[in-house]
Amino acid sequence: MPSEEEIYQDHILDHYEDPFHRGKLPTATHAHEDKNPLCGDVVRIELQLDRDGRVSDAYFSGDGCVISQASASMLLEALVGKTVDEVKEFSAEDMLKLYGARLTPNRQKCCLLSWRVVQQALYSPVGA
Amino acid sequence: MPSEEEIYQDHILDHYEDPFHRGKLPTATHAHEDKNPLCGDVVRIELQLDRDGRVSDAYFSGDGCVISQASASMLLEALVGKTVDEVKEFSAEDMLKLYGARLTPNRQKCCLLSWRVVQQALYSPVGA
Amino acid sequence: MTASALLPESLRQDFPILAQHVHGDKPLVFLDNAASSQRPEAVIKAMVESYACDYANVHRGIHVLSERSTDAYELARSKVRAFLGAAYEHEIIFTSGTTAGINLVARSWGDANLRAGDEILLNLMEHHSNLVPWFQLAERTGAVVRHIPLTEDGRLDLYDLDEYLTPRTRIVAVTAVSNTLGTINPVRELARAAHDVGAVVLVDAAQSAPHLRTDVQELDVDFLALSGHKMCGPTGIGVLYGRAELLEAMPPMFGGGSMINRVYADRFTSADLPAKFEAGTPPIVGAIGLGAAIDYLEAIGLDRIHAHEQALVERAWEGLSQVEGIRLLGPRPELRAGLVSFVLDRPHAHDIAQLLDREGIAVRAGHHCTQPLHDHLGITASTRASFYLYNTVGEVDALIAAVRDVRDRFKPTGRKRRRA
Amino acid sequence: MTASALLPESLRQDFPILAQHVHGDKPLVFLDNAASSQRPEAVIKAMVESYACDYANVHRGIHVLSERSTDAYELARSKVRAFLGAAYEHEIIFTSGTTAGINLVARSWGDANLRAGDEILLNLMEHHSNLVPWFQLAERTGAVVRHIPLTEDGRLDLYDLDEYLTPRTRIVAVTAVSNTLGTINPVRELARAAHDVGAVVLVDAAQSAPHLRTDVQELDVDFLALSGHKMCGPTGIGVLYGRAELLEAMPPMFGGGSMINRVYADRFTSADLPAKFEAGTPPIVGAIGLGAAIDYLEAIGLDRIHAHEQALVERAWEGLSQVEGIRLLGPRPELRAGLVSFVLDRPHAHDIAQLLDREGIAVRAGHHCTQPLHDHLGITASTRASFYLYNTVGEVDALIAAVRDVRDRFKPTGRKRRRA
Ligand SMILES: Cc1ncc(COP(=O)(O)O)c(C=O)c1O
Ligand SMILES: Cc1ncc(COP(=O)(O)O)c(C=O)c1O
Repeated sequence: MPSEEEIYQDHILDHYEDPFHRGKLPTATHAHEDKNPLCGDVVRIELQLDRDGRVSDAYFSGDGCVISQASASMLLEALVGKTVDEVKEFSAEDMLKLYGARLTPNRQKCCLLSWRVVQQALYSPVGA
Repeated sequence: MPSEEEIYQDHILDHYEDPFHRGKLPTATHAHEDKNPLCGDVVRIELQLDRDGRVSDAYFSGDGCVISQASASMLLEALVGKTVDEVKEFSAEDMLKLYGARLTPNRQKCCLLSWRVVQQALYSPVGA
Repeated sequence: MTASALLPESLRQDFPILAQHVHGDKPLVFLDNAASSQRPEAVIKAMVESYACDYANVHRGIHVLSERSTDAYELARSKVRAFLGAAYEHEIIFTSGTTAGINLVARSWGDANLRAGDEILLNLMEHHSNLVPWFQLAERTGAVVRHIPLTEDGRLDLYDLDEYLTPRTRIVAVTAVSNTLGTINPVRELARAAHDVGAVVLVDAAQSAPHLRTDVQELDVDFLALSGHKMCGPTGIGVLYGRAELLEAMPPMFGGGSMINRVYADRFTSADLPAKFEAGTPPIVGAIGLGAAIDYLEAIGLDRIHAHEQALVERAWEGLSQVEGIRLLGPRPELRAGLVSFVLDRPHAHDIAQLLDREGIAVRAGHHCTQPLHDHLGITASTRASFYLYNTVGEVDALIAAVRDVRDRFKPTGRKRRRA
Repeated sequence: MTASALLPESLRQDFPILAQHVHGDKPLVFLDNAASSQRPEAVIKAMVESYACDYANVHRGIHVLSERSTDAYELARSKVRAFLGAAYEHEIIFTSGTTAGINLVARSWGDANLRAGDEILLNLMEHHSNLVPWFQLAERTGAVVRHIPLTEDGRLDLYDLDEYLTPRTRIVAVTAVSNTLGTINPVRELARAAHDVGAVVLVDAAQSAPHLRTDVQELDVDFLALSGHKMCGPTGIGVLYGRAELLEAMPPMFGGGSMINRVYADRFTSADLPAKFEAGTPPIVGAIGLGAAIDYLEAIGLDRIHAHEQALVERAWEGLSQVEGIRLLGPRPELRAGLVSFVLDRPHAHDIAQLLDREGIAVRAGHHCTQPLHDHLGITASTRASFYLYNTVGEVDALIAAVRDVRDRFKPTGRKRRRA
């Protein structure tokens, strides 16, 4: 099986076992949680947006398959430091590319869960 | 095709073209009307029951296929003069035998329509 | 009749069932297509292959067979979308048939939107499946059923339409083609008028989708229901098309697997379209078979199918109208789809059907699930011959000859019953 | 495990789909039978023959094909009657599946009989199809949903049953076999208790009818619903059994062809059973296929099928319980039907299913349409292997080995993400 077909590639398993910013972000300004209704994967993402429109910090929590959890880790690692506009421009396709391994439509939903949650979180100020 | 298979036998067509007691019975004591819901065949039967429990006269009216109309004619011809108990004992099987020709279950319903109506009419006094 | 309008007889070979003889040596002449059509080998094969190679339950499985099955099921949905000219795949709901689709709208949209005094506009040529659900809705809500009148020759009489179609009208439910009269109704015109007063429009396409090109956007209708078994597809499958905004606003009807987002101990939230209206395991292989039927019909072309049937019905009309004692129902051939219903002064429709059957000719006799229309016409039953792409001129001629023979046989002859 | 309990492996040859390899050279090991089963050649053939030789619409036709089709459809009904031990054929309603059957009862019987404050008794192991329709009914009527509690090991806890089952209870809806836990529920005992307080009992037999002998009179239940696709039959067909007195008193649900006695311009009267609940063209060939599936299952014998699955599930339970980090759901093997669900501490159910799939092993991962049960168990998803008559000991062993391998692969190893 060629490496891009392998959805449990080493760097993915690395993110699964040693995730980027898994946890809570007490200083979050924006947050959103959603799930993949068919699978039950859940992801919550908390963002801290600073005054000049940048994602200055981000954490995720949740439960689910390797793909949904590793992809959340990868996504946050890639987004921290970016501007809100850059995050908005980050497309579903970009997310699948970032993940790297080729996924069937069913599993793409797992991979896009955290991406959907981030996009929604931008519009979900905490305490609003 | 053997004759018993022929549902349009001569004696049946005779009853269709020259029916026994087609019409109304102004002196009827009992009457009932029903139809074959799938086909739309309608038969109304009016009976005159006399004091000693005999069918002293009977007429039918209605609209429908050769089988339903000819069988009504045959049935009344056979029943006039019989006692109410004899009519009650006259079974669905007897009716099919009286008709003579072999019928598929679908067409048996047409043949049994007037028989059902007669059985019901015995319990349906006019003006009750 | 222009011979060039006819499809090649060779396509009969696609339909295994047509090759048989009945009652001994009579070649089967199948003219009962409005009740249900036959299906080509390609459709049967698509179903067999699904069951024999690629079957598992859809949607929720992470394994090869489930993925193949899900892909095939969703591909069928996309074929239906294209076939109907719908804008989105999630506007295509798989149902068990036309009847189920209309009932879904009457229950889900109807119960949510109708109040006492609102009006439902129908007409007397509708099939029971497009009448009874509305009567039930009227009973539940206190809404009122009204009818567009019919012309003498069995068309919708739209002359005084604004008497019937008013701001109180909430829905107009109409068949695109009458299954008894053959009338092709002016759906687009009616939809425009309905929308002008704020009513929604449901089209019963059971008799049109198999025979005429359908484009829901061009027709500008809100709901449209069809059955697979009348268009070369399997039994147990149908489609409800609904405009996305309407479907989105409607509550789900059946509860169960797939139609949910989240289920708690005593409540639930609904899934998005189309799953919201597809509770439980769907008719998976039925949908795949319907997809194959659509491929088959599209490869021939709906316009060519219509032209072929048009040629047959003209010939049938012409020939039958010369039979003594006959009454042909519905408008003249140019205004109708490929079926013709009639009554003889004698014998009754069932006798005609039975005698035709002996000649190998399958027609339907009865009220064809249009009792109110039969009442309106003052008859209890009629005989219907309905054509499809595989019927031939020879079959039409056989029908005409056989009907003439039946009438001859039942001509009054002065028979006398034997007196007892 | 007694080897004598096993069915011969040769019957796998009856199922064309099982002969294949997936992902290149992996023999297919199909353990997703609780979602949907596969079907033998005999069932596929019955459907093909119907479409290719004997098909027309049923009931209303006076011609050879319609008579053959009607006979075959009604013969299927009589096979179902015998299969379920029902008293009368008119107690057998063909539906599109279990979900449709339960919804029919909830709408027709439920709306007619429930009032605010009445109680519906459920439990948390039910499938969404036996929960959501009752939640919807409760919302429409103001009735209240209550739940029989579950024991630690996933059985109904009937100890304090009279706290839950009271004269306010109008219906008890229960699955005969849990599709997630495998639990076989004491339906007969529950039915007796329910009848004692005047409640009716609906049984969801989706997971029992394919695997265990069913006798509605012996169980003394009022309604029972099943799906053809889980018992070697086609998709799009199911059965609702209902006791005649109850069905007779219920109003029709779907309106349309067949279910009517007489239709007027604005009202109708209903047909007798079973037509009253079979509006529109039924899933004719689906019913015929289900009849063939019943013949197939009966020829083997439901008791032998159950014994076979019993042997497999014991072995699976035994083997899987030794995998590190596993949690098996539901009661011990003797109390369960032929399926086993589990969670590993890592990875997630979907990853397990995906990795098993690569070995050719088809299992299901997710909530199996039992979210409330998963909530109750404190998990979001599980992996389920479900057996049927064609599964073998070798397949069970392959499953156990593959699950062990997956767990090994995801054992924590101190991996580190590459830091940017
Ligand atoms: C216990 C149980 N009930 C109901 C259903 C629903 O059956 P269907 O999807 O065929 O309507 C299923 C199957 O998914 C089930 O396992
Ligand atoms: C015009 C029309 N509407 C609705 C139906 C009902 O279709 P089905 O029986 O497939 O639900 C039919 C066919 O019988 C029909 O001819």
